[in-house]
Amino acid sequence: MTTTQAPPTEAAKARRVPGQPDMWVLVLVESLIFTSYFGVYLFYRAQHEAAFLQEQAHLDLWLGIVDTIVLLTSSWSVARCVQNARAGRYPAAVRDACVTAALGLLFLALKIAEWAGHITAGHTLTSGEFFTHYFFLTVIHAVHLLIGLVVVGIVVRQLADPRRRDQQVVETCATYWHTVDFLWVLIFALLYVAR
Amino acid sequence: MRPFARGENPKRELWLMWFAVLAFYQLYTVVFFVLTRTQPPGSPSYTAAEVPGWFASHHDGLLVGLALIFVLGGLSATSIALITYTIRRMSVSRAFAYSYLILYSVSAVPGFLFICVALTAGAMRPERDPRLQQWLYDLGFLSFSGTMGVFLVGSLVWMAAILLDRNRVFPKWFGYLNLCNAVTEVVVAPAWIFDRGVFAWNGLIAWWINVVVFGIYTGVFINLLRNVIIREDFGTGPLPDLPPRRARRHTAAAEVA
Amino acid sequence: MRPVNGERIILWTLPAAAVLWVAAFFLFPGFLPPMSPRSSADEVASFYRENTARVRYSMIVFNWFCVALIPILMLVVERMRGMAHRTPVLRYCMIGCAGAAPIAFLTASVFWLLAAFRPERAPELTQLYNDLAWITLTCGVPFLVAQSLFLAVAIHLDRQETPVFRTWIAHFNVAVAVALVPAGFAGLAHNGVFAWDGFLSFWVRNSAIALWIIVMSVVLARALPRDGAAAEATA
Amino acid sequence: MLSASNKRLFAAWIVLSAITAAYLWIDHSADDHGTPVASTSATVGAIVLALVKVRIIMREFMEVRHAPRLLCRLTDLWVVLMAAGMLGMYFAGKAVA
Repeated sequence: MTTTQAPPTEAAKARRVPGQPDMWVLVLVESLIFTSYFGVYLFYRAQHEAAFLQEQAHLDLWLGIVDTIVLLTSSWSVARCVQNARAGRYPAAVRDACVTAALGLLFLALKIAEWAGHITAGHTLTSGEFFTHYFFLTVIHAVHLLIGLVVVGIVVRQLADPRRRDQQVVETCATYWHTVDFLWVLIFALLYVAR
Repeated sequence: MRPFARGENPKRELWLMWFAVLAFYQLYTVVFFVLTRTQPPGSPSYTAAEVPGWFASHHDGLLVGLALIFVLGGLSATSIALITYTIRRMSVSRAFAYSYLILYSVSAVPGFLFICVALTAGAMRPERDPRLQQWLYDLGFLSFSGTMGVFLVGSLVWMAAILLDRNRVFPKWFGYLNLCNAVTEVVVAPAWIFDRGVFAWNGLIAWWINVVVFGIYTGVFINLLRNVIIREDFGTGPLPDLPPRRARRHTAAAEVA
Repeated sequence: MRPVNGERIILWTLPAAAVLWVAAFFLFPGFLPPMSPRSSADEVASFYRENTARVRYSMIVFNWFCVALIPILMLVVERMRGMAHRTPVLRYCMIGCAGAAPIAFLTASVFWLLAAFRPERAPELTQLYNDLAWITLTCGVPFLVAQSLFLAVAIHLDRQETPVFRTWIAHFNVAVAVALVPAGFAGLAHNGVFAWDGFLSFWVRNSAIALWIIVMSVVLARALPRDGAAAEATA
Repeated sequence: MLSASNKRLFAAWIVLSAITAAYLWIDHSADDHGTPVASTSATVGAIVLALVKVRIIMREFMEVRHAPRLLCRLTDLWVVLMAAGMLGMYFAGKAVA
């Protein structure tokens, strides 16, 4: 494990994979798996456009946009956390990681509220093909987000304790969080905007 | 451990296990994909009237194939044992190793013994009431596909062990691949809810995508287990690197000589 | 040397469990002679209506004690520690099988108890439970076969001056595994030696299991004092 | 240097949020006076915009910009693969329908 305490020079930064290179296997494999889910959704959507549109009309685009901005902001925050940690500004880095976790929780709360709204309105996992995909994709994403909260917890634990500080682990965890973020960006576009 | 008689390969037990693992997965593939044709699974949307037809067209294959599993299914213990051993070799608590051992041993009964019993019972009495045949059909496929928790938690246990390990027993990326496999177990859950479409037990998402991920995962870990056996030095510290191919062949020749 | 205290007690639970198994075997009305897979649904249903009590009590006993085999298997695993093996993988194999095999017995007893719980239900349903029970018990041999084979391999690889188990025990275990194999094919036949009431699938299989228990308990009993003495010697 | 990279992150965030807001416009222009209608261009546009965002997240937030060229190429290849997978399945579905 390498511990980078001092800010690296421009030259050293130029050729470095952030975090464990191994993490990129997860990023790439998960993106492919999700792409296959998206492909299945689009394949059936293209065949039953009217039915999908009718159910899709019950989604609130504004809520989706707020969700997306919340998650993008959390991603921004964790990216700053990585930079602060790299520069040795640990209190700031811990604060950024906590902001990330808080925004993640806010996203989750918004999602739960949204699910509850749909379910009370009678739109459930089994009520129609669009809502099946909607619940499937949002829930599986939420599972990733929950794992992400554990991961951000690891970042906080690492940064708060001087003996544990390990830049590579922080960067690896940040990479995971960004993956959760960009998967949501795709899910948002496909569920809320696609026509 | 006891001192060893000279001239014997200290890794013979590990190699024995590895070849048994290889044999078991071949057998599994042949039985479920070729002989019984239960993979890809039969359709969950069959009505009670259609199920007896499925049993009739699969009759001989089911009985012979499942009988092979009844006889040789216990070989599954070898992959569990070998993986448990590799976790024990890591710099983590043995609790991880023993958790893995018990999780997967327990999963054997609902994971593949139930489908064998249910489909054998169905194939044995084709004249049974079609509604009961459908009941057996559901029991078979849902117990087989729908045993999720042990594989979910099992993959997570393995993942945690690999990521915490400092003995480099498995590459870290395989730890992350375990997470991908664990998440696909979550995706099987809708198979308990839908009897048609992409989320049903034979659906694109709940079956095809999962089987591809699981197939890759299995292929990868069988290969990695082989590398671990080659690298094993029976110490307690980090495992050495995989020797280059040429050197490996050389030592193998020397061992034979 | 690991402590061996209490192992003798575990060993002595075996005859007690064996007595209960034998009692359950004779109390269950469907074993002597074994019920036929050729019986019609009505025959099966009337069997359970007439023998409700004996099915229930025998299977309750079996349900209690079918897992009593696990401690004995763990004794075998403990003896395997003394073998000249480089790795514990074969012990892990035994532990894996020991967890799964008795659960198959347990499942079978549950199906029998269910069959006898409401004997007045539709005969077809009773027959279904009966089929499931017989198939689970008869065909559910994969872990028994595997465990005999693992033990045989373990003994074979135990190359030291005073091996834990003698070579003939390995051969015996292979023979037991072979004797259990036909039972796995019971689904293929309604009559003849392979059917679940047939010579191979019922008599040979159950005799093999009984013989394995008897022989292994004698072998274990012989193996125990030697270890106890060794423990004292090193202490 | 650090404040420069901080500014860069902020700029990335602004761009990503702006693209997100642009979805409102897609949504508006695709609908026929409030009633949603199927629109291939809206769907393709949404997917392409999302992939642009994915690439920005990878380049800026995940610091692929500074990573070895192999990872840059690999992530770009992946964006293309995802685009091909999604659009391919979408048009395949259209063709079937």
